[in-house]
Amino acid sequence: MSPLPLLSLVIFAPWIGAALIACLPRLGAGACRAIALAFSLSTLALSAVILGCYERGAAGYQLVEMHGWIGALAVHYHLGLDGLSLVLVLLTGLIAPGALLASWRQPGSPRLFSLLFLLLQGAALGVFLALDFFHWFIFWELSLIPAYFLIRLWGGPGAGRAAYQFVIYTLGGSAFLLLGFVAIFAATGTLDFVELARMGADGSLAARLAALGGFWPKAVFAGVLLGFAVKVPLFPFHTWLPPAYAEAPTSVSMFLTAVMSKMGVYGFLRLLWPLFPAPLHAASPFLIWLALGGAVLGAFAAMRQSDIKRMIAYSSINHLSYCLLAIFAVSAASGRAAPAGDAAAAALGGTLLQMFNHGLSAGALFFCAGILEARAGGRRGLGDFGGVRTAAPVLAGLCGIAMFSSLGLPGLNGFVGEFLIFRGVWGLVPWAAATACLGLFATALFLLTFWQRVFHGPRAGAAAGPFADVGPLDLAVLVPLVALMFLLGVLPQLLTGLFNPLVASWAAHLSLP
Amino acid sequence: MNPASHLWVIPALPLLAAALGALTPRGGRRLAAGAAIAAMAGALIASCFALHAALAAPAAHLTCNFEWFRLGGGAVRLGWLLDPLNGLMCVMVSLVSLLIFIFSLGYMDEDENFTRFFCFLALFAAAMLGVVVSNSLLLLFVSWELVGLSSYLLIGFWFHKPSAAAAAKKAFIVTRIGDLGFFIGLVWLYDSTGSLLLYDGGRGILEAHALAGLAAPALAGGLAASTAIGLLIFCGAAGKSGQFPLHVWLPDAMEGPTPVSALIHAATMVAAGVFLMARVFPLMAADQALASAPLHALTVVAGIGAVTALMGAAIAVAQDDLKKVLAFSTVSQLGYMMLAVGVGSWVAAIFHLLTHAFFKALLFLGAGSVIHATHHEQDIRRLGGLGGRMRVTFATFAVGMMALAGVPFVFSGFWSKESILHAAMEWEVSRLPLWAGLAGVVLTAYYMTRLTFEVFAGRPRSHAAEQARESPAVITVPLLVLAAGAILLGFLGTPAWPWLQSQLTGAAVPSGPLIESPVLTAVSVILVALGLGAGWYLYGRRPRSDAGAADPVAAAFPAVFAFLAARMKLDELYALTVGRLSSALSWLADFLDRRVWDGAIRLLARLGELAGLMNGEADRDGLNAGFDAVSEGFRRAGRAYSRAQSGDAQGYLRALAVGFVVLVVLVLMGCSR
Amino acid sequence: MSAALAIVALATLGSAAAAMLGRSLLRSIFMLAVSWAGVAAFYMWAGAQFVAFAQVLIYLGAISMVALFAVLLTRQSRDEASPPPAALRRAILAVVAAAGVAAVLLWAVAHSPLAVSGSLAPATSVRQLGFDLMGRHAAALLVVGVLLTIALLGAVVLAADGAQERPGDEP
Amino acid sequence: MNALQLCLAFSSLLFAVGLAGALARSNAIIVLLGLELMLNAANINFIAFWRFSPSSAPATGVIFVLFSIAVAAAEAAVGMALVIAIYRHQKTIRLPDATDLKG
Repeated sequence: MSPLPLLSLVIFAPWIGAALIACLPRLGAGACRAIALAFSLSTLALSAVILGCYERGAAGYQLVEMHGWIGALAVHYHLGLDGLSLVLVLLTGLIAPGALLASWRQPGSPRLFSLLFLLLQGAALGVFLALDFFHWFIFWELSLIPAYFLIRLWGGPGAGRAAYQFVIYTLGGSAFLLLGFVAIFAATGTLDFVELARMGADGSLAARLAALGGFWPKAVFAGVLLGFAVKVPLFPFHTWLPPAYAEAPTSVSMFLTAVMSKMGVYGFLRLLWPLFPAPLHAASPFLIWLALGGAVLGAFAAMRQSDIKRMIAYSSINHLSYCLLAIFAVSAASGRAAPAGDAAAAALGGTLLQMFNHGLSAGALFFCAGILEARAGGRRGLGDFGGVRTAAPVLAGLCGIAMFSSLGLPGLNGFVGEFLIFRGVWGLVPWAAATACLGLFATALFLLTFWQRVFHGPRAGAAAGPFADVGPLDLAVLVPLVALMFLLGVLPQLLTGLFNPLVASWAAHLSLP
Repeated sequence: MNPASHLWVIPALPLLAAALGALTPRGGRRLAAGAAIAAMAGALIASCFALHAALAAPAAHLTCNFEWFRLGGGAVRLGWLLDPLNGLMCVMVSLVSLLIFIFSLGYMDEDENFTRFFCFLALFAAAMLGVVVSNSLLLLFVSWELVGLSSYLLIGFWFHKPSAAAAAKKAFIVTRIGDLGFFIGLVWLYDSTGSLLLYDGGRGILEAHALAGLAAPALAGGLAASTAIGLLIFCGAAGKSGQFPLHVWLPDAMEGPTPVSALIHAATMVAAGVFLMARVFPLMAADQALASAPLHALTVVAGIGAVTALMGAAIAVAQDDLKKVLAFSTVSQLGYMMLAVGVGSWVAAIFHLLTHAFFKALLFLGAGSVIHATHHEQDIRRLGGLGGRMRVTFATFAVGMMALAGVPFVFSGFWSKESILHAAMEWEVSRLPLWAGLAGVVLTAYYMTRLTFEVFAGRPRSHAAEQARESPAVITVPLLVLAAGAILLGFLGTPAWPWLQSQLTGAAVPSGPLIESPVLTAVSVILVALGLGAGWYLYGRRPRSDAGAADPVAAAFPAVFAFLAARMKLDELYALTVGRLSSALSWLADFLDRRVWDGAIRLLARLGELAGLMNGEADRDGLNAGFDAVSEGFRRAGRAYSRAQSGDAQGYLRALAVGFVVLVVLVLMGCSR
Repeated sequence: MSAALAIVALATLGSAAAAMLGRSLLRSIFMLAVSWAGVAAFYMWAGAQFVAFAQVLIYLGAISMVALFAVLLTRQSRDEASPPPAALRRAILAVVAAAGVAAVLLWAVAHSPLAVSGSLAPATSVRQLGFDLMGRHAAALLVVGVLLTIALLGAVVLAADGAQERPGDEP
Repeated sequence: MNALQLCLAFSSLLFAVGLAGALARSNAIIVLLGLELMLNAANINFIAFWRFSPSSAPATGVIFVLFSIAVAAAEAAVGMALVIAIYRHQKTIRLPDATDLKG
């Protein structure tokens, strides 16, 4: 065990920042922002430290912190980090400061904003690191509250409604999740993920749940599935997402799409799949259809949006559906006589890469949309712009790179993940991969249409008058993201090296109990 | 020392120049252009060395493979490959690129985004060279898409023109359709062989072991996996190389600056599909051994090639835009190359690819010179009489025209086209490609004659044409170099001295008589003469007098001419099918989202509200639109119930208390009775 | 022992009645606090120290404070007095209803065969209580925790500025 | 009357007082507090039954009361927030005036 509780520090450093801001009521706006940025950057700094002591060859949890907490409930304060968590912590560390910078010039009280934002960041990190359902669920729910207020108080004209929808929908989902886990606790007496995963792997979890009554194993599985499906979101539980992402302020949209949508995928990988291998296997032929629905219809729905942010929101649905497609395909194939280990490793590795890459590209796209919105005085329809590339060539270039990364252009980061996902899914469920290609086509179509209407052509709409190019602040956010897109497009091993042992061990244990 | 291990230098040089160009501010014209040209020159020199090394051992496939990243238990590997095919392509691409870069110095001189232009050009050259030298289909695909990207950027270079922006998008989308097929083929291939390396010491996908596995009749109907994979990869090639039915983007791509048209949409990028087919030819031909298979991949390739060759030539006959004629001529010539691959002679395809690269680049640059001189006048009806004003341009253009038309013995196009026709004649499956090829020959000669007479003969038919003057040396020198290439290159592969063929196949090809099949050659020479004669008869004898005069063919056959001029209405067909379909699908997805999924959730909420209504919790907002019709009845019922609801909370509480007492008393009375 | 109970009961009831009758809101709240303290004393008497502690903490500490805040925040409210006839009618109806309920309840209490076992208070240590809460009743505890969270959220939402309520639908 | 019945009588009276207050007064805050009194009366019942129950081993009554208090706290918080919301809309907290939900 590490002498320094690094993981606790990662989680609580943003909360310390939030407490600091809360305790210093006389802080000026600038000081608030600076403190928030500093504490937000702490995640990045600490993950650099973690990278230093991270054992790359190991598949299991590292830097584990485990203390007894509530003895009677068998609850332990249990934190741990593996490749999956590490990738997501890194992503959070990258996106959160960028999102804060995006809010730099935003009107309204910076104090409350920074406070809520740091709370949100800490809660998200907690979700990625906690290994006991008790505090994991606390983090999971706590992330909703600041997100709600951030959307509600700083969002666009429809923000109130969108935020309600967002919170009610996700709360509804997590209520089922909670009930499912209460039943699991009643059956097994533990809430520890590691312990539960062990039980899930050898089938004793299902047996114990069945002992409660024949209907329980299915009901619990359905409840947990629903909780995560809403969060990701899985088609057709996604209707809360476009309004929430579109109405939220830019910074929050960035964080929501880059980090919070990953919480759902993380739940699928960390909980649903290990705990319920058999029910997931049984349900996956159906779930594959849903994931395909998200991938294809999400992309086609994006084509019809006239609001730039709604369009990017739909593209998020499309991208995350690929992750889910890969997970379901692996699950559908597990337990076959000849488990296709290579294909499964590719699909899962692609999923992790895609999670990170989508965070980068969608975050950057939302940031660009925010710039456009700010320049146009709050308008963000596709028809409100024209010829922005003439007026703001640097913005056009950076936004173009983010766009091409999002549509999976080889050489940029998005391609590697999509290639691996398709390669894996093809090996497991070929027809699904072929169908999902429609989504790739539609993605190219709507992103290029967006690009053509907003950036090309003669200057029109909001870009007809004076239209400032990116400033140093915008560059400070976009340039690192874009640089990472290039870097990870050429050297994906920087990321795959972190989780490869984990993926290999997943792919090696595909048998069903 | 393995020469292949240094091969990465060739694409890396222009890539560096592109990066430099991207970071150069607008003012740094000399820096960006200088870097790009220097990088191209370096790449040319390196390519020459590479070709030299490759020719030393033509049969060996020199490879340098390396691990990209580890995944699970395995690893994804990439690599470089050097053989005569690569070497020749490298030299051709870098030489043509270098010439066109120099040409662009003059042509793009007045453009304010000059640095950006060279950045994109260098990016393109890097990607194209990457396609050529990669030993892994994955790396090839990466470069392939980057080629598509730079094509997109360059077609849309004048992005403030809506037509250019639309053309760029169309090009990207249409080629992407093909690329998705390629992508699936790639993924399939990877899944069934576990590797994407072309040559890997016996384990590569183009080597006997993998091919034997792929060629087994594994699919429904006795098809081999290699047939399906080959056809999927051909989708990518067809998209890039403008094969029917994915050719529609290529004519629109002429919205880009002329050097771009010359470099990308005539000489190099569009030939990448042919190169790809030649590269993976063992895979494409793997199913030939399977006599029982209902379909062979190459048969489809030959068929598509023949259709494209004939269709492109036919449409070119009726175009009025200088560059559009050349564009459809490119489509047609690419069809010839595919036809050659399809009938099994990829060597002939590559031979034609190399000669075509030179004479088509020459023709486009000549057109560019005309366009530059006439201040962007591209309508051939409004040109004319430039032969006397622009002598160098005229002479070199005539060389290119005759090479393309296949004027015998002197020009390179003749030799390469003869080898294709010869291969088509020897194909056992069908004679149709040969007939299509021969029909294409007469059309090609005819439309090129028409073009030349319209542009250079007669008298100027517009002010711009009257003012035209010969272009500066920076433009004419590349023309002269290319013209020399367009003549000389043919002698590398004549049947009497089949140097190219021996090098490409890696086995000595015996030299035969200069004319392999006299009958075929005689027929094609007669056809060329017929085409030239017809062109002269219609357009050269009495040149057009003014821009408004009707085309003689249009006057004779207005319906046919209009149909061809409208490009056989294929764009409209696409708009009606693919366009409609995708917009219908997007409408459906959006509708599902807004009405059905969201509606389902709202319905749940409304049901809750209805229950509330029944209990008297009248909702002031009532029910939203969309459910009004259903809910009106409930609403009325609720209204009736809600009379009892005064809204006075205390009243309710009081009623509760009284009710409780009354209930208890009633129960007690019931008990005591 | 019954005497102690009687005193506590009388004090509780008396202060509760005073609270319900008083004109001044502040005084009402104060009297209610006294009454709640009486209930706490009753719990002490019954041997449920922990509950008494919770009662003091939550009712005296939290709810009375919340009520106080509510009173202070709604100071500007129009005068409490209703038009006399209406107020009088309501008061009479209220007393009748309450008296009816009380009569029914008291009658039930008096006529039920309620056996009393052991005059000793059952021993329940806080430790045991904790085990019970975290063990057998863990699920309920979780649910209550969530309920409290949501109630808190709801309270904040309700009390937050309602100016931007109900904007137009999305386009 | 034994001790249990005394306790129950006490709680009944407390309930009645709370009810009377909730019915008679027009001030929403007092109404809410009356409700709290009624809840307290119910809690007294729990404790009384627990105290005098034949099997005194499980602490169910106590635990129930604890949960009840928690729920009461939630209810009070939401209730007071409602009062404030009503006040903001109508500038009054008189319940007889808050009849927007009238059918």
